Amino acid sequence: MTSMAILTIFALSIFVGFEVVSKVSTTLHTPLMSGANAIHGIILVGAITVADSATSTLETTLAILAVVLATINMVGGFVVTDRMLEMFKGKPKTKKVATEGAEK
Amino acid sequence: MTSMAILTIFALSIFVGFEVVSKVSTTLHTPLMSGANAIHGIILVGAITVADSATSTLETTLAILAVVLATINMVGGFVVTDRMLEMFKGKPKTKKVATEGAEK
Amino acid sequence: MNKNIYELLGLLVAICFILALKGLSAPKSARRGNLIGAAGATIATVLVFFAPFAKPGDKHHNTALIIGAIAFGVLVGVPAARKIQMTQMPQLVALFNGVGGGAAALVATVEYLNLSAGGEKPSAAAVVATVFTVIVGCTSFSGSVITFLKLQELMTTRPVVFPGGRFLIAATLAGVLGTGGWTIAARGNTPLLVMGGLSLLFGVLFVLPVGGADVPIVISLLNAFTGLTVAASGYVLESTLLIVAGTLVGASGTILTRLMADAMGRSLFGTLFGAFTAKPQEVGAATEARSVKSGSPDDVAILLNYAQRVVIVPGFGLAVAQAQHTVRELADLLAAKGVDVAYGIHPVAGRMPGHMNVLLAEANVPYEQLVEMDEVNPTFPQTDVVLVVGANDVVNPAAKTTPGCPIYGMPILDVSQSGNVIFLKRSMRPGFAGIENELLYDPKTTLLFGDAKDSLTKVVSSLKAL
Amino acid sequence: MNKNIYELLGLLVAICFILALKGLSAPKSARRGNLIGAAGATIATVLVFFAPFAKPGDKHHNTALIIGAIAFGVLVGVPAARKIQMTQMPQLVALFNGVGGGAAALVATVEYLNLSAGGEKPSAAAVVATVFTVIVGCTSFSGSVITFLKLQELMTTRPVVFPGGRFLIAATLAGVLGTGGWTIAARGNTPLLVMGGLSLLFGVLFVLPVGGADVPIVISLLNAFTGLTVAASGYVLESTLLIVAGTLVGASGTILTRLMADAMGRSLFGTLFGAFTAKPQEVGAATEARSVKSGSPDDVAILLNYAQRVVIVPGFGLAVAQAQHTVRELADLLAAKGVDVAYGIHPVAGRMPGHMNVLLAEANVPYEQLVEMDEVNPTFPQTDVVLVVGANDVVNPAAKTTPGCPIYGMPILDVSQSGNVIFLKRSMRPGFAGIENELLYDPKTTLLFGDAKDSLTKVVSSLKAL
Ligand SMILES: NC(=O)c1ccc[n+]([C@@H]2O[C@H](COP(=O)([O-])OP(=O)(O)OC[C@H]3O[C@@H](n4cnc5c(N)ncnc54)[C@H](OP(=O)(O)O)[C@@H]3O)[C@@H](O)[C@H]2O)c1
Ligand SMILES: NC(=O)c1ccc[n+]([C@@H]2O[C@H](COP(=O)([O-])OP(=O)(O)OC[C@H]3O[C@@H](n4cnc5c(N)ncnc54)[C@H](OP(=O)(O)O)[C@@H]3O)[C@@H](O)[C@H]2O)c1
Repeated sequence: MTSMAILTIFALSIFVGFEVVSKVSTTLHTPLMSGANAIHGIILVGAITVADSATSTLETTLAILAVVLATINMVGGFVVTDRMLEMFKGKPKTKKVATEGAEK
Repeated sequence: MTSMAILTIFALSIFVGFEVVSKVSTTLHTPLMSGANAIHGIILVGAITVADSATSTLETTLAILAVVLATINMVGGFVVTDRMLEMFKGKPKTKKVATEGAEK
Repeated sequence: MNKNIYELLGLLVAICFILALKGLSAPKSARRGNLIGAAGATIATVLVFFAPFAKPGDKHHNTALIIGAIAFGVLVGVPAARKIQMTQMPQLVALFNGVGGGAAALVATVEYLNLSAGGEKPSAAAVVATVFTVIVGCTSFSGSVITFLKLQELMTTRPVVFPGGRFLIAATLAGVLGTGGWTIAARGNTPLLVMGGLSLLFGVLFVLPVGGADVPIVISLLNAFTGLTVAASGYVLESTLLIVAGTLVGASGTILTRLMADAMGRSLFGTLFGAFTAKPQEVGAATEARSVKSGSPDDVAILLNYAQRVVIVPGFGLAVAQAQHTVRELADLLAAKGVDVAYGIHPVAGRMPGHMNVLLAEANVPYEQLVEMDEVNPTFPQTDVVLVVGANDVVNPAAKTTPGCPIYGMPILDVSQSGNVIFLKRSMRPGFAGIENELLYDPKTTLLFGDAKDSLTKVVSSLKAL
Repeated sequence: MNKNIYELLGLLVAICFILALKGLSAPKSARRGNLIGAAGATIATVLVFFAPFAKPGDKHHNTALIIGAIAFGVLVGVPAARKIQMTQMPQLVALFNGVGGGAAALVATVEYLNLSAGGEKPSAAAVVATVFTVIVGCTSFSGSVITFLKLQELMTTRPVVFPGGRFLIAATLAGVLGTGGWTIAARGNTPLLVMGGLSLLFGVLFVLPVGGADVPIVISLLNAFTGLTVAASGYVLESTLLIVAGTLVGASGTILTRLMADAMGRSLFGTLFGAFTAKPQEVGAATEARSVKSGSPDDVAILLNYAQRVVIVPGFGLAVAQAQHTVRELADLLAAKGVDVAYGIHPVAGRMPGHMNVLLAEANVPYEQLVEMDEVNPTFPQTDVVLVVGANDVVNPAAKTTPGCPIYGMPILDVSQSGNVIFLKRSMRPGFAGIENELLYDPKTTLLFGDAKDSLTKVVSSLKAL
């Protein structure tokens, strides 16, 4: 891939990244941060790639460490985000109990 | 440029295009359409490119016609969009005259 | 010019276009956005003269001709854009879009001829892209011309449907696709030209059955299509800028088309495939027999004079009569008399979205007096008089009450909630959608027949005399 | 696997990530968005085992080890994410982010070692990208560890500032950049390792002077940085997927950082360069001498019992005391007695945005009772009792009245407008920002000292006895 292509892809991705989150509500700041954090766990793919071609012990050790860290980042990130969002989930709405013990 | 790069650029541009206009208010529909219309006048660049390398009379004629049409699209498009938007411009606001002839 | 610098500048132009679209989607930045786009386009145009050659030893051809052609294009385009009346802008945009599509089709054709002449075999993907560009570009060109004719009322705005029309369209489409396949397989010039011709025909047939009300949606759709042809040309010419710019327009145009269709309460699908499903319709027999209450300018002036709150509902007729200045004069006069005046703006009043805003802005109507539909609707019960100036469909209760009528489901300005409704129009003819308006027969409605500007002028002088 | 298919699937994964971020920005689609992201990541991980080889004849190494490492990572990451308490989520996210940055730095290092070992000279651009990745990845790693320690309160949450600190940071930064230049020029392994070490130190020094309140902003910033390192690794490894995904996170993270800083009324610039400008501060002398009115659970119960409308303002103390279920019990009890109850939610109450929403959702508090700041503020004058449960800064009038104090300018819940204010807290200690709250001394304020959960339990039983 030419460097121009890479640069173009980079520039377009910046715009997509900006636009896609620019209207998020405060409530979702933390889940969004956490989700984005999980997404950069995709470095796992890079870690596997380098581990897959590593031959010396030093390289292998470092690469395998990278795989472990990246996995934690990715898997943990998605799980914790899901847990946060699960709590937001609008349960089958309980009606506002504003009048005298109607639900008692 | 590889076809993967082109495909990636294409996909990202779609997202940018979608996201960037998705929250436009009704009032701006027409100027936005008109502005987007002017932007595709950039085919002028393509027209100039083919005209620049055209040698036969047929090719030259068609290419020059393309240059004319593309120029009309591009220049006319931006000018007419600007004219529309000029009308929206919030002039130095006249206060709402709701009480008895205060401004007379 | 160094290739890297050239391409970097191309990327910069692409970014300008993104910023332009972004700017255009918010009122505050819209004008700046348009200027950024224009700046980008200018840079790109100047730049292309310094483009590095694909093959060493290439040289420039036709430079003088090209510059002449650009100058000619400017001389045609700028005055057209400058002089056009507000009411005619939509058709001008349609025309500009059409020529853009035509240009894209021509560019792809020339490149195709060029490659075949040079004895090179273009790649399969490039041929497919060429075929796509020519088909869609030609369709967009001829389709836009028809929308222009419709909007300019050089032909009827009603859906044009004739017996066997559906069949003819389907056959043409099949022909287009067939010749497309032929071109891809045989790669000759003849199939390409036949295909172009059939595509032009298809564009005409595609737009003919579209009713005038749906025309802006079709323009927007053709606009998106033209964007895609530009992207395809970019693929053939190996220009990242064209790919990005074209795709941007294609994507944003598609979204915009949907948003517009939503705002008008139309189904996009119905609009698009109307051509295939439309059946000849009988024009409904006029029911002129019922009685209406018509008034004189004096009657109207009196009604207005003693009102606490007046809402003016402008529509397409205001634009036709060019009565925006007169209506403002009336509003100022009423305000000076202590009447609370507002304009109720329906999003699709007139013939393009935002039409009324543009028109009233031209007459310097203060922004605060322009009240959008959602905000003005709840105030009608407290409104004494609604003055409907050349609007019809946007206040037609049929949108609520008559399932199946063309505007059913479109939100309307609920003027019947107010104390009195005054209609300024020239006749009992229906509005754009061609349907009867029950409100004209309502006992609280007064009709003041005549050109809106004349009528308003008379009302103003009666009011001054009071 | 065929290279084209492999790359197409990579593009698909990139699109999943875009859709994930898009989904995560709207409440309705957030969870689905996260799942789409997880699906994309899973596809990518499985896929990479079938990646076509760069050079023909290459073979797989360490497959068993890699799978083992992934399994180990899952075994560490999932339980950590599952078992963590709500209150500790921010620090877990920080930690996850840190390990991600560490992984990126390691990947770049290994690839660098690999190329030098193979005798290949990596391109200048690749070396620059490697240097960038290692510097930012290491900074992100050590910085995140410090934020973790701060949030976990394993170290002080106050800004850590020491004499000469500014100087030390500047020197470290100079060292990092210097060794970076050295690495690019000399391309040895030693400069790279020294650079990595200095970057780790820089990360620590960078985060130490950040006050606890700004920590989430810093986490978000480091998150964006890690995204960029992933993009840079993608450049080195020639993976479009990593480039797109990393850039997406970098861009959205930057925007998010700014949005968060805005929501907390903090200046991003101040937060970032705090390290360079922070001066040692004296801790303000406590002014314990003034009198406050403290009450018993019975007093509070009576106040609540005879109120028409009660607003509960939860804060970080509610999370600490894990009192969300008890507070709900109280609210239900009051509602059953006919009192109009709502929760007033400040956007930055607690230690992460949305903290209170999450916490109260855990206790099944009905959505309708959660009222956002802008909506609840106008209702305080009609509110009889405000029950402040472990909140402090978010109701501190100093944000309005004391220019120069750390929270000046932050919008607050204006509880002083209501009839009575009850504070549930353990002591007279200030809140997160470390500043005195005048409202505690206000005559209409009643303090109920003690752990929030204990106090609430007592109030509930008194209320039942009434
Ligand atoms: N805004 C958009 O984007 C857009 C685009 C395309 C279509 N449309 C459609 O256009 C329609 C807009 O509704 P509308 O209420 O504004 O207009 P309308 O329904 O077309 O009604 C216009 C009315 O103005 C009257 N009129 C025309 N010229 C006049 C003159 N010189 N003086 C006085 N009255 C005059 C006409 O009656 P007489 O002939 O009896 O005078 C007609 O009743 C809707 O159906 C909408 O869907 C809108
Ligand atoms: N939400 C975010 O994103 C975020 C992130 C970082 C920082 N911040 C900052 O955090 C602050 C949030 O304000 P806030 O009002 O929620 O919290 P706060 O100002 O930190 O006040 C918390 C209060 O809870 C009390 N408390 C602690 N544990 C308790 C317990 N077990 N039982 C009863 N009371 C207890 C504390 O007083 P005692 O010690 O006397 O009990 C303290 O006054 C703001 O300054 C905000 O800028 C927010």
